[in-house]
Amino acid sequence: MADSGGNGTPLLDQLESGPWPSFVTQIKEAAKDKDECKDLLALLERSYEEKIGHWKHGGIVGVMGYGGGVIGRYNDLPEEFPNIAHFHTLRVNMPSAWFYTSDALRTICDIWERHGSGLTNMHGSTGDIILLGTETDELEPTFKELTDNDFDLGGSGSDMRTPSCCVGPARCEWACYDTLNITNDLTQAFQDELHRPAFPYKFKIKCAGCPNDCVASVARADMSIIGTWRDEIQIDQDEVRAAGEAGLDIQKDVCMHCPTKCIEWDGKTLTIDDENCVKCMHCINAMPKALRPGKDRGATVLLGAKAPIVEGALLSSVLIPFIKLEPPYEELKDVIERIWDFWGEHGKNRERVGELMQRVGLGNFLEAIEVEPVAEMVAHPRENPYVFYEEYYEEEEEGEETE
Amino acid sequence: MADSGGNGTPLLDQLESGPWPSFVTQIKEAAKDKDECKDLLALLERSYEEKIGHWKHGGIVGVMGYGGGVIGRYNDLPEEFPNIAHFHTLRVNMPSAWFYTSDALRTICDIWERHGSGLTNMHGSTGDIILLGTETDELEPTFKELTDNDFDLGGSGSDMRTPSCCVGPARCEWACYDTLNITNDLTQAFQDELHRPAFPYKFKIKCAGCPNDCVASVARADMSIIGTWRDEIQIDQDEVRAAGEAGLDIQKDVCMHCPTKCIEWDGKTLTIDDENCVKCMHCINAMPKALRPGKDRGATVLLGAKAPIVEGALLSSVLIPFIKLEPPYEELKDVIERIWDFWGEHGKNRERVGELMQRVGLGNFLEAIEVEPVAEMVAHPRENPYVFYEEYYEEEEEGEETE
Amino acid sequence: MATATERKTDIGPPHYEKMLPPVIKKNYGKWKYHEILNPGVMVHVAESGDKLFTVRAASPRLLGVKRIREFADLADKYCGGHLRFTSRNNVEFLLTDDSKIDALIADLRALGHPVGGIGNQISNIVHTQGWIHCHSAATDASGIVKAVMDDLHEYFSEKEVPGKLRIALACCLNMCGAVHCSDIAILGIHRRPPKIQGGLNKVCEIPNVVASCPTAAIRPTTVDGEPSVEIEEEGCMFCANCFSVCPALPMADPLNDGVSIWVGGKVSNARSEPTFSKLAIPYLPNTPPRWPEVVESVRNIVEVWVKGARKFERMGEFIERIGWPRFFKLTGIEFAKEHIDDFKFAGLTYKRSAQLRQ
Amino acid sequence: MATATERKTDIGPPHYEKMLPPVIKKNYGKWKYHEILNPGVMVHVAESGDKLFTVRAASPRLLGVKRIREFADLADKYCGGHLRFTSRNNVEFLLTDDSKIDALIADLRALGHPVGGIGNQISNIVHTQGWIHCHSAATDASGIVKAVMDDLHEYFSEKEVPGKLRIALACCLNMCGAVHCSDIAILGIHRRPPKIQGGLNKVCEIPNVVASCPTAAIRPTTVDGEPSVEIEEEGCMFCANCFSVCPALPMADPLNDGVSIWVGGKVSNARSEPTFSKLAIPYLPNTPPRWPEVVESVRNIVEVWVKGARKFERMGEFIERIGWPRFFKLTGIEFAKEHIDDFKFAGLTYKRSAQLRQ
Ligand code: SRM
Ligand code: SRM
Ligand code: SRM
Ligand code: SRM
Ligand code: SF4
Ligand code: SF4
Ligand code: SF4
Ligand code: SF4
Ligand code: SF4
Ligand code: SF4
Ligand code: SF4
Ligand code: SF4
Repeated sequence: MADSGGNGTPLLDQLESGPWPSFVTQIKEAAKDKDECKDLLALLERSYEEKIGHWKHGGIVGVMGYGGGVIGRYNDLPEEFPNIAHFHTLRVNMPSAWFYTSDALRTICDIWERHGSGLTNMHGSTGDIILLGTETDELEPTFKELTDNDFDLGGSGSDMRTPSCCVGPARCEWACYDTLNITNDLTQAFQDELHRPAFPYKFKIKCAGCPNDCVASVARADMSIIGTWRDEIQIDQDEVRAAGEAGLDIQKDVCMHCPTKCIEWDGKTLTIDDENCVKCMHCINAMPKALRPGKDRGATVLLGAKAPIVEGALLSSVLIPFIKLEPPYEELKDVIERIWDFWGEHGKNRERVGELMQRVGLGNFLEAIEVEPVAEMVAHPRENPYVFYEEYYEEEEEGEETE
Repeated sequence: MADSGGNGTPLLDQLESGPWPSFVTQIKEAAKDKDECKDLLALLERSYEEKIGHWKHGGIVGVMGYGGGVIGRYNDLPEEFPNIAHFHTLRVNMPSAWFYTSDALRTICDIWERHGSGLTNMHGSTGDIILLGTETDELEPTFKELTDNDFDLGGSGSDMRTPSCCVGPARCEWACYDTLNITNDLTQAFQDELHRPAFPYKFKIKCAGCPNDCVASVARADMSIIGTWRDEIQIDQDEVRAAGEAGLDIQKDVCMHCPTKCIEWDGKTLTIDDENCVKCMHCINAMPKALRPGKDRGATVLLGAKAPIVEGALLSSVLIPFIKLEPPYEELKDVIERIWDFWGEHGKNRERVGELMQRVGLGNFLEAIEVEPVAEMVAHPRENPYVFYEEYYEEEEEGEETE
Repeated sequence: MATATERKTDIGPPHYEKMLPPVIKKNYGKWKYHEILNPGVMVHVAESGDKLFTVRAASPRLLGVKRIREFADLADKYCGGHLRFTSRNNVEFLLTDDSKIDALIADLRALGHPVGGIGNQISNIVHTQGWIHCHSAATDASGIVKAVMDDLHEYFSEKEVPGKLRIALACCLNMCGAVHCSDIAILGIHRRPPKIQGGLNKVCEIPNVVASCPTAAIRPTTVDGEPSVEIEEEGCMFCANCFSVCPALPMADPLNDGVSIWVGGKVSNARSEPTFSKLAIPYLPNTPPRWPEVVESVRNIVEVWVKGARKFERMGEFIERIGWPRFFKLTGIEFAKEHIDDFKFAGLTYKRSAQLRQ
Repeated sequence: MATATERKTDIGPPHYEKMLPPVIKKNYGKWKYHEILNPGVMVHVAESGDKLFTVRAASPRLLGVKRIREFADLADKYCGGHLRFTSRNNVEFLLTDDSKIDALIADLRALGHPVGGIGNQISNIVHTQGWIHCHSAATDASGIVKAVMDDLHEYFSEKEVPGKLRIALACCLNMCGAVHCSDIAILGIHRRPPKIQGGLNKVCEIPNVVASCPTAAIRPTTVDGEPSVEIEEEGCMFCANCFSVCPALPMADPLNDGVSIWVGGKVSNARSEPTFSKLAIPYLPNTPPRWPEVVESVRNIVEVWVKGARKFERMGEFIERIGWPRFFKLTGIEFAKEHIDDFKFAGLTYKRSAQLRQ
């Protein structure tokens, strides 16, 4: 097929065929009128030949007054690939839940065509619009045009990262709180923390409207906000029977999968022991027309997820079992700030909040951020007898406690 | 009530009333003609008054040529309690599964009446007959009479501890191997390891005839040998129905409790998917007349249990998923000796085998004792990406592996 | 009695076969099934059709020769001179003639030994030495066991409970009672850091003492000229390992020693896998001779389980089903900082999901 | 386009309400239920009775402005100018008129974007930068994703599978793709210790470098007069943390870099709690452009699951039910030393019970 990259790219060419949309085709398309994309294509072909990457550690580059939002990148063969000698990416904060008007998208395209490679990631793993590759001199102009058009940069480095959320109430019947609104609200409330790295390390917030966790918050966010409810699951018995008649094996495919076996089907009626329901969503997922979450809705707030580097991966753990989430979210914001204060003071460099919690001990951490310990925070109480009892009696003043 | 202790023991006296048999009554009885028991009673009363024990660290005492079997003990008020100034215990190796003839018991009693307090524990937690309290001078004479009468001492200190087992084939229909025979065989085979501490720390062996583990081996033995089978559970369908008619709710009380849900009851026939049966014993326990373990019986060998001091408690973990156990148990003895060799060479002082396994890594441990790794040894494969890949290619000799 | 003269060693224990009754020798490994006939009484039926009746009696474990001889006499009278002890320190009489069972039980009762503890009943408490013989004890063993079993005896000799319930006691963190896997565990604890004795360096190797502390709370120092150690008290979690290696660091302290209560452990593989006990009550005072607070707490936990558990459900299985928050609610025990693990693997005990009973 | 003059900062993202189609504004938070109509097509019905049709199309995530504009045109043509992207980087078109769905799908196909991935179908692969933009990559991201999805596309746009199956790829252990909780994870790995560059001390702080190694495999030393570091190779587990803090310790190595395959992770709370992925295949070579070994291995695992899993059962739930030994048997993957955890919490992954399928 045509080699629109300018250099021969026999290896990459093989990735243009096949049913799945090809990133190579995208780069080649862009390479038609962008020299940096020609070079990118050629450099990538080189990596495919040599089985090794050709990018170096990024230096500190960015826009005036911001510490984050740009990832500096330089290749290690600048003579051969001068047009991508520097090839920095901008992280542009996406609108909540990645909704766009066609005009908004075109605006981004126009700006990026003028100032950069014209290549993007829609979207990055954290959720940002990734504008993939430009020169240092173009950063400020790009930023100006973005802000002039209502867009701003997202996070990078040791700051609050761009919060993200699931589609939630915009399109999902299971949303237990307004994920889009809180995401936008927190992002706006913490602009300074987002743009000017001042934390020991990164801090991510992800908002899922229900326990299905469609933004993988429990695995990827330092603070995971997961919608839930505390009253009875709403049941439409007729629709349950309909689901059964439609071929769903309610006993096998629903009841047997219930983690606490608190749901029973006698062939006619579905009964749920809501007291033992752990709001896992399965029965609702299996019968969307018949079952709905309860009406007393809110969220569980969990803390501390991260990738493995370097002490091992963590999932978030329960901090607030249930909280009502209504604007302006003061209660939650207060907790967040108390966490940041303690972390800022006691966190080591490159120590995530989840690691700090474990290092100082959840009990001490809770004391520091003024949250009462409750049994919901643990899978089970301690198994080892090594309790740091904090007080003991002295002979002299029998009965009195001392530190 | 009468104070047969010689000293006033108002506190202990309160422990003579009530339906449960009283240890105080036992001591008082002995105190009638043993001064050391009078003193013991008085010292214990003192502890009850003061809420503190009065025993000191034990020194090294024992019988000639043995390093274990005796626990030295001295009280901290020798002037006041001269008759128990030293009050050592002997650990006498019990017969397998704690079976006795009345004569054997009387023999022990006669010996101990002559040479010690006349007080015992039937039995100690490891399984020994505990002869509770005598003087240093009496150790050797006691030992002589014991051996003259077919008894010998058990373990203490950093040696193999007295192996113990469940009642097994002697009285239990579920025994999957001969627990009494192997326990006696190993005890006899390793007399030197039992009597002369030469290990980094203690090593305990416990043999349970089936997964019910009636000697708590998985929690208390460095080597836990637990009977199991690998063919089909034997089912007597008539007896199953009978059990149902007798009032057992087979669906609820049996099937729903099955850990892998591999057992089904349709009201007439019980079917077991033996491939997914994990031999937990529950269904058999619930219907002893209807179900029996399979016929192809052997044991699972697990390694490493211990109490928490000081790195945390451990349960034993699978070393050999299935092994046939027939005298002379050569295969098992070889494994045990390979373990002891590696432990003896690489174990730190006071490091149990279970701790060593973790410190060097189960994979390396297996290599050292020449056992192939199998998936049965883990609950699940690793979750972290930190693999110590042991070989890599060098540019020069592409294709060749190097250490 | 034999009277050999030369010194015998390493002969090992007497062979078990010498101890087995004829009915067992005959049917060894050929038992077919068993049935529980009455509290503390069961029969094992062999493939041959032979029957072996077992009568299980309570024992304080600490027995004087007089009582043991009385047991031997009963064995002669009813069992052809055969008996055994169990892994929980009860005594079992083995009969072939069931007509003698009632008389045996009567004699045992007369001696003060209730019969029971078989099947779904609460059996004897595995326990340890305590103040009777150990230097390491933070509480007594036999006294608490006596008090608790006096209170629970009906569950041993009369009432049925949902499933097996194993209680164990250890008088210090060494856990000789292996309480770490019990339905209910009673554990003696210290709560005051070791008191450093003068002249420590005469009795102990200071480097060993320093090394013995898992939390590195012990540092070398000099006290009026003498080399000694100092202890950072906040760093002490009272494991007593330093005391184990150095007598000059006593931890026993009448004002602060006591017991903690643990629940939900098991060792059998039945239904759920073996698991450790978890902390229920961080501290109860030492109140000899009858430790009323401990007795009361254990009964409370037992009754919550008896009331709520499904058939065959062990304590831990019951709690797993209803959830820990509910267990604390039902027992009225307050969840506190002490319950939250802060040892090596602490993070793995945090609740890392949104699966909550709201 | 606006043309403000003064420099704006900290304005944050555009408000989402500006981006929502009227039907969503009207029924915001008032959706009643949804139904899956066809592969990649679902309808959400509001309490008002209004219907919102979603058509989900595959995306390579790396998009040029031309293609994005083409999407915008389609949005204008079919959706009143509205669309969105998903958390797995697919693009979703939002219609109120279902008669337009087929035409839209046809246009998307023409553009090369298959429609599917809703419900129990295999959706897009979350992935990362790889050789396209990151200095840390041990493999490429986009290339493997393209090759794997070319092979699995039928599961995206046609066939149903038992439940959700999430595949993710990360090109190094930093795991930007958050592969640590995926049904199937493809992870770029190094297998050769860092090669120490001359003049390291000019570029990096030696103490920081030494401190960066979690296994303490890096020690300071001097190489011909110059301060540098040495690495105890047996101690290296290739985390690349040293490289993150010091460019003079490159780890990328054509001969030894490759990928490992992980299975059984999930993040939803449905049925089972969220859990990490576990190691399935320790190493596969880097074989651009189409990584046939990786494609083949992923398909094999997918097919074992498709064949054996019950309805709604995720990969990890399926494996839990049949047991890990059986998973290795069915996939033909050999269990080896590498599978056994030897990191911090290793001991907790050992099988500590006798509950085994024999
Ligand atoms: C662009 C992006 C991957 C992508 O292609 O989508 C990305 C790219 C990088 N990540 Fe990431 N991470 C990206 C999302 C993530 C995620 C997923 C998420 O945020 O949901 C994770 C796992 C979750 C977490 O935060 O733990 C993630 C965990 C890391 C880590 C490990 C952090 C840790 O504590 O374990 C590093 C290493 C570091 O911080 O030094 C890292 C570092 C990096 C760096 C900056 C490389 C470096 O060491 O400097 C990468 C820059 C690549 C480049 O040149 O463009 N990236 N990174 C994602 C951000 C785009 C966006 O803003 O939307
Ligand atoms: C007598 C006995 C308790 C009883 O009343 O039954 C006992 C008594 C002592 N044990 Fe034990 N252990 C006894 C069974 C156990 C068990 C249970 C078992 O063996 O099934 C355990 C838990 C399982 C295990 O081995 O981990 C046990 C775990 C310990 C430990 C902790 C070991 C560890 O690695 O965690 C120590 C501390 C030590 O070894 O220094 C210990 C130390 C001791 C010492 C020697 C005290 C000491 O630190 O020197 C005690 C002597 C008390 C005395 O003066 O008589 N004892 N010890 C048991 C032995 C009797 C017998 O031989 O039958
Ligand atoms: C006599 C003894 C073995 C011995 O060599 O001494 C024994 C004997 C029997 N056990 Fe056991 N077990 C004995 C200690 C144990 C232990 C160990 C312990 O308690 O420290 C366990 C593990 C406990 C745990 O999991 O924490 C134990 C867990 C079982 C189980 C599993 C119960 C469960 O549901 O988890 C069964 C099955 C059953 O009861 O249906 C069982 C069943 C039996 C049967 C029915 C087996 C049989 O067919 O003969 C035996 C008599 C019934 C009964 O309930 O006691 N045996 N059994 C032990 C009596 C101790 C006592 O005096 O009470
Ligand atoms: C559009 C999206 C949210 C968004 O804001 O972008 C979304 C949308 C929906 N998800 Fe999701 N999920 C989305 C990512 C996720 C993720 C996150 C991820 O994959 O990284 C998860 C967690 C995956 C995991 O556990 O590893 C996720 C776990 C679920 C589940 C639970 C599935 C399970 O059995 O574990 C459901 C329930 C169901 O499918 O029955 C679900 C159900 C749904 C429903 C049916 C909710 C509704 O009523 O609208 C939505 C459309 C059906 C479908 O199958 O996609 N959604 N969903 C995401 C689409 C990604 C994609 O392009 O494929
Ligand atoms: S997380 Fe829940 S509310 Fe959000 S999109 Fe998924 S299913 Fe809907
Ligand atoms: S939501 Fe989950 S836990 Fe609750 S009833 Fe349904 S399946 Fe059971
Ligand atoms: S462990 Fe098994 S074989 Fe041994 S006594 Fe208990 S039930 Fe019987
Ligand atoms: S032994 Fe256990 S696992 Fe096997 S069928 Fe019976 S209950 Fe199920
Ligand atoms: S538990 Fe502690 S105090 Fe009790 S016997 Fe064992 S070592 Fe001694
Ligand atoms: S008791 Fe344990 S923690 Fe406290 S000082 Fe001694 S060794 Fe350290
Ligand atoms: S996973 Fe590693 S290589 Fe890939 S983008 Fe993230 S940091 Fe870079
Ligand atoms: S890669 Fe990791 S383990 Fe290896 S030397 Fe570098 S920091 Fe240490």
